[in-house]
Amino acid sequence: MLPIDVAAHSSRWRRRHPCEKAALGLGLTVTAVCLPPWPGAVLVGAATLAVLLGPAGVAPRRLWRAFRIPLGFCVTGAVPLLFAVGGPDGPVAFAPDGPPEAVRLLLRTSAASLGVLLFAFTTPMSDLLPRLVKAGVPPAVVDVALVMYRISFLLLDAIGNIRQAQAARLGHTTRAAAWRSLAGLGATAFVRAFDRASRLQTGLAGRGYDGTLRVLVPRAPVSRTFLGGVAALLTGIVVLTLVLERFAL
Amino acid sequence: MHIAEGYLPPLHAAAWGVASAPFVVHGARALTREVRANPDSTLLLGASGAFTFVLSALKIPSVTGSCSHPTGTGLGAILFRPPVMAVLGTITLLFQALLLAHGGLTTLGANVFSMAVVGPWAGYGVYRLLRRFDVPLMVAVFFGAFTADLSTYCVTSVQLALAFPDPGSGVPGALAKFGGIFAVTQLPLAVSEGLLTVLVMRLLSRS
Amino acid sequence: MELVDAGYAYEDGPAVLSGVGLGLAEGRSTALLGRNGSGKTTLLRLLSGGLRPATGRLRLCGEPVTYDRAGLTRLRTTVQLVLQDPDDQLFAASVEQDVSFGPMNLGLDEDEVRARVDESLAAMDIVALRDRPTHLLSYGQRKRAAIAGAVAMRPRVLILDEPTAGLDPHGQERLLEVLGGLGAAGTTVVMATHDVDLALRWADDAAVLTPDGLRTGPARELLADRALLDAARLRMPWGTAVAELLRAHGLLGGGQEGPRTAEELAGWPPGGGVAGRVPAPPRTSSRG
Amino acid sequence: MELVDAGYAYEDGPAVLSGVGLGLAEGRSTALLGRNGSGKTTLLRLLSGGLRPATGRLRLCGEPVTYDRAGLTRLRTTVQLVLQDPDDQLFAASVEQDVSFGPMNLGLDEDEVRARVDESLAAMDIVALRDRPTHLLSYGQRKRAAIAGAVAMRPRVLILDEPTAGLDPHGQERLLEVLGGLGAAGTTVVMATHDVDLALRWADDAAVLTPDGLRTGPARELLADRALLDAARLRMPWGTAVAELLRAHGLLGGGQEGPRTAEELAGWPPGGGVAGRVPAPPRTSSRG
Repeated sequence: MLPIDVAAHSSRWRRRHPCEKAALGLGLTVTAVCLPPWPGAVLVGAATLAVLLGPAGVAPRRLWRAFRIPLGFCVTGAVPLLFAVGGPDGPVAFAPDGPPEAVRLLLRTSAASLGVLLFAFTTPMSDLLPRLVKAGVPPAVVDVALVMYRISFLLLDAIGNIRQAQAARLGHTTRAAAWRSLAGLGATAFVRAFDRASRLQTGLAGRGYDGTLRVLVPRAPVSRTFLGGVAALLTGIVVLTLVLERFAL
Repeated sequence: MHIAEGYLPPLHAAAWGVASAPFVVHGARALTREVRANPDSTLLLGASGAFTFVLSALKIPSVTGSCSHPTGTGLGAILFRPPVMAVLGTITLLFQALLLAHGGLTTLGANVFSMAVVGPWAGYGVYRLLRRFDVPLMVAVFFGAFTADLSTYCVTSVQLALAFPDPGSGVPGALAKFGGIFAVTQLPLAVSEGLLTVLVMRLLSRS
Repeated sequence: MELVDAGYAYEDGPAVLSGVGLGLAEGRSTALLGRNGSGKTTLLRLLSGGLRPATGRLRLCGEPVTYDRAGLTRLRTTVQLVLQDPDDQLFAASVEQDVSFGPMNLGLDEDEVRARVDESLAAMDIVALRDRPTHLLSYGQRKRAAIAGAVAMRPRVLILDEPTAGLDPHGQERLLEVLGGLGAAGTTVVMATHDVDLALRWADDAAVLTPDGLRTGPARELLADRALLDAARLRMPWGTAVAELLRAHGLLGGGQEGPRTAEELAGWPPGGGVAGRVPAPPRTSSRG
Repeated sequence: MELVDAGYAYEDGPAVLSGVGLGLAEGRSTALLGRNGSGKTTLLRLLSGGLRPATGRLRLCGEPVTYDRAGLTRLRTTVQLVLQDPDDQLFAASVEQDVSFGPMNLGLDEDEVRARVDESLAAMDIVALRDRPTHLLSYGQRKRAAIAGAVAMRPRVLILDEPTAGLDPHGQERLLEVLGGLGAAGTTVVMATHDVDLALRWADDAAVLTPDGLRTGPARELLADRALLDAARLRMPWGTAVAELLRAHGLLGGGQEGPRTAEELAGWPPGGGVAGRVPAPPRTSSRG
């Protein structure tokens, strides 16, 4: 199963309205992207980390495991900034502005990723998807996303089992075997996905399925205090950044 | 290949969002029409999307020996056509950002443009073109998937180059840098994805 | 409800069922038995309106069922079918959302939907799972969530296909308990099962599919009929053989019911003396 | 093969198993019992090399198993695990292709692969299904095709997770027959099951998972141990209770085996007289 999904469903902030968590997490992300990385991203990163590990109660190990992924991309993506090509110093040369720019990029990506992780670790898809209709997403698209979410987990489960079964029959020992296994996996996933859909259709018919998946949206009040706090935090970070940038640095 | 959260400057992030929007809106309209005309298609489209999502989570052995993930957009476009893939791809990217920490929300527009718009259209275009010239099905499938994967990576390189032009040679130089670095992994991967797609299609056409 | 002289054939296939009649008396529990391929699933789908009989008809409270929208809605609020694999019925991201699907489709207002969801979750003893995503539930929990989705339609007849398959003994007990609760509240429960021991233990009536058609009657009688069990390719339940043995030894009166489980047999006779006819078994062997 | 003092814990979770020991004697059949969540599947995966024990070790013919490529290959050509859901094991387009998957991966030449496929299809009694696409098979046929895929690896130990779940009584009989054939040919068969009656009937040995660990021993003894059954939250098998009853009435000698099925009980005593100790039951009641 997917660790972020599991964590989101048992999050301490599960009962909070997704709007509150979106305002906080995505607000922090946007702030990180828009402010100058130094000192803006550092401040956002520190604040986000504090919220994540503090009130939101995300386990540090789980957070690190999830955070490694964007970090890996960012490090790879920052390497080209260290070099200049085709300049006066030859076809490939060290770029003097490269290291600080790479660091700035790392800071911005890290802070922005943490913001999204704050939202992802506290807001399960089940709370988010049905509410997207109110945000203007066409209901048919939301229905498809709901089915995608459900069937994806069934498929992931099946694929895990099939991989094990293939390994037991030495499906990963040689390159030819690995390709045979992989092709079997892809084809089985396809067949299974549509088998699942047709079985769901039979299963839902008795409850009046007509192409629309109407479900009860969980009740949660939007806390004005929380939103106020978010606004204060974001404003504080912006002001502090601008002040520090102008006067201290 | 996903651009991570926060990697693009705000203006670029917004611009790519604007560039993707018409395709996604068009796809969403096509999808809504489809569901209205045929109510059962909600479940079938959900299944298609789930398949795309799960396919992109598979690890495939690259020719160089390392492992990577296929984009799945070529197979998806051939099976489900590009407009629908724009929507399914966008939902997939949203799931990847929120469930796997792959990609991001501010970079969603850029990723949608490369993986859910250009990739499927280019792959599908090549596939149709080859089919029109009576190229065997599996060859067309291979080049369709290969092109979808490769064009996705090309667009991503352009997106990165535009965001971080080379101090000496500007955008073209940066393109060479990003393209060069990712070519090492992405070219073999595109071949792998083409092969995988052919194998999957063969199994599917047999059963 | 009642199925009269019904038949069905899938496209291009031979008749799966023909001339089948089945009446369900209100509040009684019925076990439907028959080997795979005997048309059990077809029968369940005929009863729940998923298939339309090719011949014969389905009646609800004496009136024939119509298969237009209004007729189907009436049927669906009366009869609910729970499939064997819970994943065939759970589509939503959380248990509450899934259970709410049926009531929402009935066009009820939100408070009423919420009340029905609460009621069904309570009946299935899964209130604590309300907000859990369906993919993180155990198999037994998914089974109960799927049944809750059907119960939320407040059916008068609940039909379950192999509800105990894949559950461990403890899970089976819990399921039988909640089904007992539904039965006590007046729901007619029909269960298709391969487990003859379970059928004998749980059901008032049995309906057995054989190649010659459907036989119905009290479970205790039908499951003691060896010719019928053979024709249906079913095993003999332990309970039947044990009751015969006990009767043969004067440990069980003619009209009395035998032990329903091995545990009951081990503690036989219950309470120590029924009408003075049942002597305590002499302990001649000391083993075990 | 032997599992010594093994323990396992999933990431971020408590220990699922600890200090578990299990020895499998060649050619004997073992039933593994335990409720859902007791670590049964984990144990099966430890035995088949799908998981690596966190503590303790797995031994094959006295030597510890190594988890490098060579060691795993050796383990996998010795031990094969068949999962509960056959769809998790069938991934090729036809039965023949699927069964040939393992032998192909062993790098055998084409004739040898063909021979193994023939042999496994014959052992599972599905030669006629050779060219059929797997998704058009019935559930029971898929089960047997999945087992054939494992058998084609010519394992000395075959482990099956809930092989009879979802099969009708007739299908269960057929499966037990083919497993009996494998056992007679020298394969050690291990079956995880919830069905205590089946376990008592089929297995030589039992391995019962309780919260305190794993208990192993002869099936007849373990499945008569009420404290153990309670601890493992298992039901008492009918066979145990019936054997006690028969012994109490002098219908079964101390060392003798009781009836294995209800059919055997109904025809008890078998043959009409074992060592003259077993009187024919007096027919005092005429009902039935």
